[in-house]
Amino acid sequence: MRRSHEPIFWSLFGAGGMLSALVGPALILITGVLAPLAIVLGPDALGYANMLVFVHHPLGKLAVLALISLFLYHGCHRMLHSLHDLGMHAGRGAAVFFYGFATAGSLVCAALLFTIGF
Amino acid sequence: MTDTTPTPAAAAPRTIEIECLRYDPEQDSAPHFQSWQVPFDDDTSVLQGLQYIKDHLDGSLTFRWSCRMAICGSCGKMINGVPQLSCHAFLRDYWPNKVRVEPLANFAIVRDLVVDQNEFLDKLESVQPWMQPCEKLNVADGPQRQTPAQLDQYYQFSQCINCLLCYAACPQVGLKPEFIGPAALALMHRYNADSRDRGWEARAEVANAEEGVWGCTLVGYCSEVCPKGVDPAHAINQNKVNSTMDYFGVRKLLAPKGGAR
Amino acid sequence: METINSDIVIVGGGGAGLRAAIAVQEADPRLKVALVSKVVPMRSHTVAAEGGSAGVIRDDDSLDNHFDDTVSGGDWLCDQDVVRYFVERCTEEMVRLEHWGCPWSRKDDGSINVRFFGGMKVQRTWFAADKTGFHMLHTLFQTSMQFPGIQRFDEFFVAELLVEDGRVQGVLAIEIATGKFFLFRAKAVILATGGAGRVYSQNTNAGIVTGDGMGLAYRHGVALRDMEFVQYHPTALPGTGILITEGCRGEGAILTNKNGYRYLQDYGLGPLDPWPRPKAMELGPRDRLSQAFWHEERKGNTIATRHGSAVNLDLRHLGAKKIHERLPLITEVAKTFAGIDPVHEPIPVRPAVHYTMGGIATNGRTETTLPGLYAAGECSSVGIHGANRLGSNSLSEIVVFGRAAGENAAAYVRTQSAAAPASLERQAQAAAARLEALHQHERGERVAVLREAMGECMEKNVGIYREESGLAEACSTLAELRTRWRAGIKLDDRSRAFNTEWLSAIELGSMLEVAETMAHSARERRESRGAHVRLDQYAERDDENFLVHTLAQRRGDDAPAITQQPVVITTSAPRTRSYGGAGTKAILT
Amino acid sequence: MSRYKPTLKTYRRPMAGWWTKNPFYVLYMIREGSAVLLAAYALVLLVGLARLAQGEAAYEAWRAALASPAAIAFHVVAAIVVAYHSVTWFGVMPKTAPKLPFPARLVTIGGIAAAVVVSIALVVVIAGATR
Ligand SMILES: Cc1cc2nc3c(=O)[nH]c(=O)nc-3n(C[C@H](O)[C@H](O)[C@H](O)COP(=O)(O)OP(=O)(O)OC[C@H]3O[C@@H](n4cnc5c(N)ncnc54)[C@H](O)[C@@H]3O)c2cc1C
Ligand code: SF4
Ligand code: F3S
Ligand code: FES
Repeated sequence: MRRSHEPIFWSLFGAGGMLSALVGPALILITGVLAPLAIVLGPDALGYANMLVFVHHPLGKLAVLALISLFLYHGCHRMLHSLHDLGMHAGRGAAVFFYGFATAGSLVCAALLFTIGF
Repeated sequence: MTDTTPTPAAAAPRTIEIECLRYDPEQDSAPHFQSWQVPFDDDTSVLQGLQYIKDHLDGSLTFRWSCRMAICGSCGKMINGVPQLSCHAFLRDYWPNKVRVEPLANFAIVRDLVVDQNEFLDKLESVQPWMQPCEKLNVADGPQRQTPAQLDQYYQFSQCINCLLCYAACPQVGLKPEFIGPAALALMHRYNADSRDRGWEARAEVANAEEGVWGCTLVGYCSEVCPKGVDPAHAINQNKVNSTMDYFGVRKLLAPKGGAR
Repeated sequence: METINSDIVIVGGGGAGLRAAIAVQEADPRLKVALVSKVVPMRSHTVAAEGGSAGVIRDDDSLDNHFDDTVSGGDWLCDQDVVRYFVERCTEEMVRLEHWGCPWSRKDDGSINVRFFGGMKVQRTWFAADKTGFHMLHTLFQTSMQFPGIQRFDEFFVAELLVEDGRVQGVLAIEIATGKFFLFRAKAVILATGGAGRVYSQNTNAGIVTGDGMGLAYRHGVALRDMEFVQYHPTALPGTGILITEGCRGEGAILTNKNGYRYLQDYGLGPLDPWPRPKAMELGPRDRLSQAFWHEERKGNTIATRHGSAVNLDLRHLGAKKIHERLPLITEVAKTFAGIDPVHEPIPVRPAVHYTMGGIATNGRTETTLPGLYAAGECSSVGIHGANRLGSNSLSEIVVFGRAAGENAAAYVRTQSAAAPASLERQAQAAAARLEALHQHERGERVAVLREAMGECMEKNVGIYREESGLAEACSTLAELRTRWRAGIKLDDRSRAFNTEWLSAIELGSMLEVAETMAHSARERRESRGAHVRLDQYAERDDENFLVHTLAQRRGDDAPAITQQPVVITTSAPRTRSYGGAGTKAILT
Repeated sequence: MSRYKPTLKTYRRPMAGWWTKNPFYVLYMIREGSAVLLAAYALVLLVGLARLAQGEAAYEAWRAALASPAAIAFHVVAAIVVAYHSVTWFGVMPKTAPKLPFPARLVTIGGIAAAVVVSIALVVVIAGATR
């Protein structure tokens, strides 16, 4: 039997799953509901200035990269397996597509964080 | 004290409809259902219902059974869509509705309620489920020591009766027939987790494969239906961690095994 | 017909068969073993054994003690040379199982824990919680997988032995899934087919325990020995016969009648110990306990349940913690099958047939009188159980004598050459034709009708107590049932694929013959000994005339010929069997 | 060991629609489906980051879009589904842990409690830091 390379992706999936389980619902509420509707938070909580300060800080950069990249890996991993669960055996191509997508997203994210500067 | 005087309700004869999936490879191209009315009592198992049919109504109805006490693992069926031991499911719990009995899901049907367990038997063997000690043991040296705490590490996983309910519960078994599956992987873990065993390396090829622990997507239904509390989902998924550590070459550092002596 | 060639065919994948297969491989890995079983090995009935397996291990115990308990438990009908061989090897086999991974229960320091068991006066019963047989069977099954020389034929029903030149040279089997016949050629055959408890209607045995191997050997002129000795287990659930292990009583459970009275003290099993206490009169031998029940029932002291009368097995004083820790399976069984939580209520129990002491007559080396044919395990009568088997001796027996059969057969086949295939083929064809005829039969009675008639006849006449009139009735009823079986069984199932109705008809044939040997052997034993107790003028043990084995030999369609065979007595002369205060003082720890 | 392997004519039942046949499977599919919303949310954030890099005007346009009813609805649904993911995640977490000396349920309860605490802390911190 061939050794599976799943440990790489499973680790990323697991990290994303853990992160999203801990902060996912709150973060979605904050950026998608509370901030836009200014509930609990101030109207400019996610304003341009605030966000710029945040992503200029190395820890802020790391947080953004971790969130976006790991969420993508987590999501793509599950979507790949769901295809199989639904009876669509797309084979290696599907794996390349999904993990490629998550990797590309992560790289774009890193590049953006870099362009925004320190 | 027990009051075993029959209550009027228990004494009244009741019947229930049992509907079985039937398939005769010599006659049929596809399975079909057939029903019977079966008298039952408060302690009549579904298996006893099937036996009643076979003895009195239709001798050709075919199913496996043996111990009728939930330990031999022969009599698993889909009962109203749920994998169960038919000797351990009771007609009283389904009445007055009918009860539908089908062969275990995810297996090919050989005849009526009998499924093909050949692939499973090969999978069971593929995990090398025998003791692989670090050195050859001599009977003259007597029994090895193993504390109750060490026993506890694997005891739960040694409870498997190979009833296949977990295979019928696991969609990955149906979707990917090569998947080694819950019971066999739990058995592998049973030996790996035994303080007397040193066989991790020998079994690693299977564990680390796509067909091994990585075939599981943690549906978790296997553990739900297991009649013996084996929790195969636990056995498999903690080995995803082991397999990952093995992949990155850190298993030996992080998971040293307690010795038997 | 497909032919399979091997050196040794082992019929039966229970504890005895698996141990034999491993022994052959350890003796000589070049030998090819065909392990043929009508169920996948881990479904074998060994799986149901709960209590434990005997083997001397404590400092306060000795081989002599185990020997004495076994011989007196067997009411001196044991072959003492064989018992000696047996007790010397039990512990070794338990250790071997430990090395193979059997999860024996342990003490806190990690050493093996042993428990009390009925008739064993010292703690020497190894146990794996209350699933000892399950763990032994799965350990043996899994261990056997590493030997490339063992080829398994799962779900193959062995229907005939093939004898050529006066020695066994193979078997004919049906591949159950397809109904196809297979000819297995071999230089030796080991029968390890288990007991025959299913000939009784109230029994603790699995559905597969139908005495097939006994029937096979018997039809080929091998005697069935001591068949009158059938053990009742005193504590089974009324109706289903599901066993409540003796381990319960080993842990301190007591038996009470409907007045809450520990009635065993009235039957010479006392004294009434202050309790709770680890070992009590409830641990007397099974036959005595079952008989006491019968008397209580007569006196009207039993409790009426929907499935017949019962007494109470009371565990409540042990407390929830100990019950859950030591007896988890029994707790589960009582809850599910009887709707009772033993922590809060006593469990209703009654005697049911449990074990066949007799079987295929072998010498101490597991050899039968038919060259090349060996027998081990419950299907055999190797000589250790005598008139009554002690609890936890039979799990030890299957590994000690399973191994012996494997080793002896391995040594034997090295001296033999294979048979001429043509004549074996002819024999196999003839046997297949007979089975085929059974399959094709369109008229006759249903399997269940004859089976139930047999079970009830045995229960009524060849039960806990026997007497001449009942035994005579049993003999004639069984002869009649055999005639009806020969006249034809009506099968609804015309398919060949997994035709279990056909197989039950074949099994029924064996069961009727086995039942007949039981009834006739019992009738000829005009004394009471061990599990065979008569109510007529033969209520006493009679060492003068009956300190002998009974042999039942087949005579075609006629009743079996019953003869006697001397018992081997080496060191222990017959004494009165006594337990409790009157017997050897129990060593309590 | 070798095992005699018969060739049998058997019937294999189709798998199509398997996940509709048992409520347990339906819940499993919902759990797995949560990943779609999570990934979509990651993309929303990524777009936000890109807009941030493009300057204030672009970023504010993105913020305005987030306030649209459709966006709000999406986020409400996503938050619920991802919350379901959280519960199931901690539910199965003990399965990946070694055998524990305490009841597995404690891991689940602890995980969910941690998620609740972290969530509240997140809101409080952001609210405090951006006041
Ligand atoms: C409920 C229960 C509890 C028990 N508890 C204890 C205990 O605590 N301690 C103890 O010492 N003993 C106990 N016993 C007794 C003991 O379990 C048995 O005597 C022993 O397991 C028998 O083992 P075996 O290998 O001889 O036969 P089995 O395990 O019965 O195996 C028989 C094998 O033969 C095969 N076979 C039979 N006929 C055919 C055929 N025609 N063709 C092919 N294969 C065939 C079967 O498939 C099976 O594999 C208990 C028995 C029962 C019923
Ligand atoms: S793990 Fe449980 S469900 Fe699966 S085969 Fe074993 S006992 Fe049966
Ligand atoms: S159901 Fe199947 S997917 Fe895994 S957790 Fe159990 S083996
Ligand atoms: S008949 Fe043995 S498990 Fe049901």
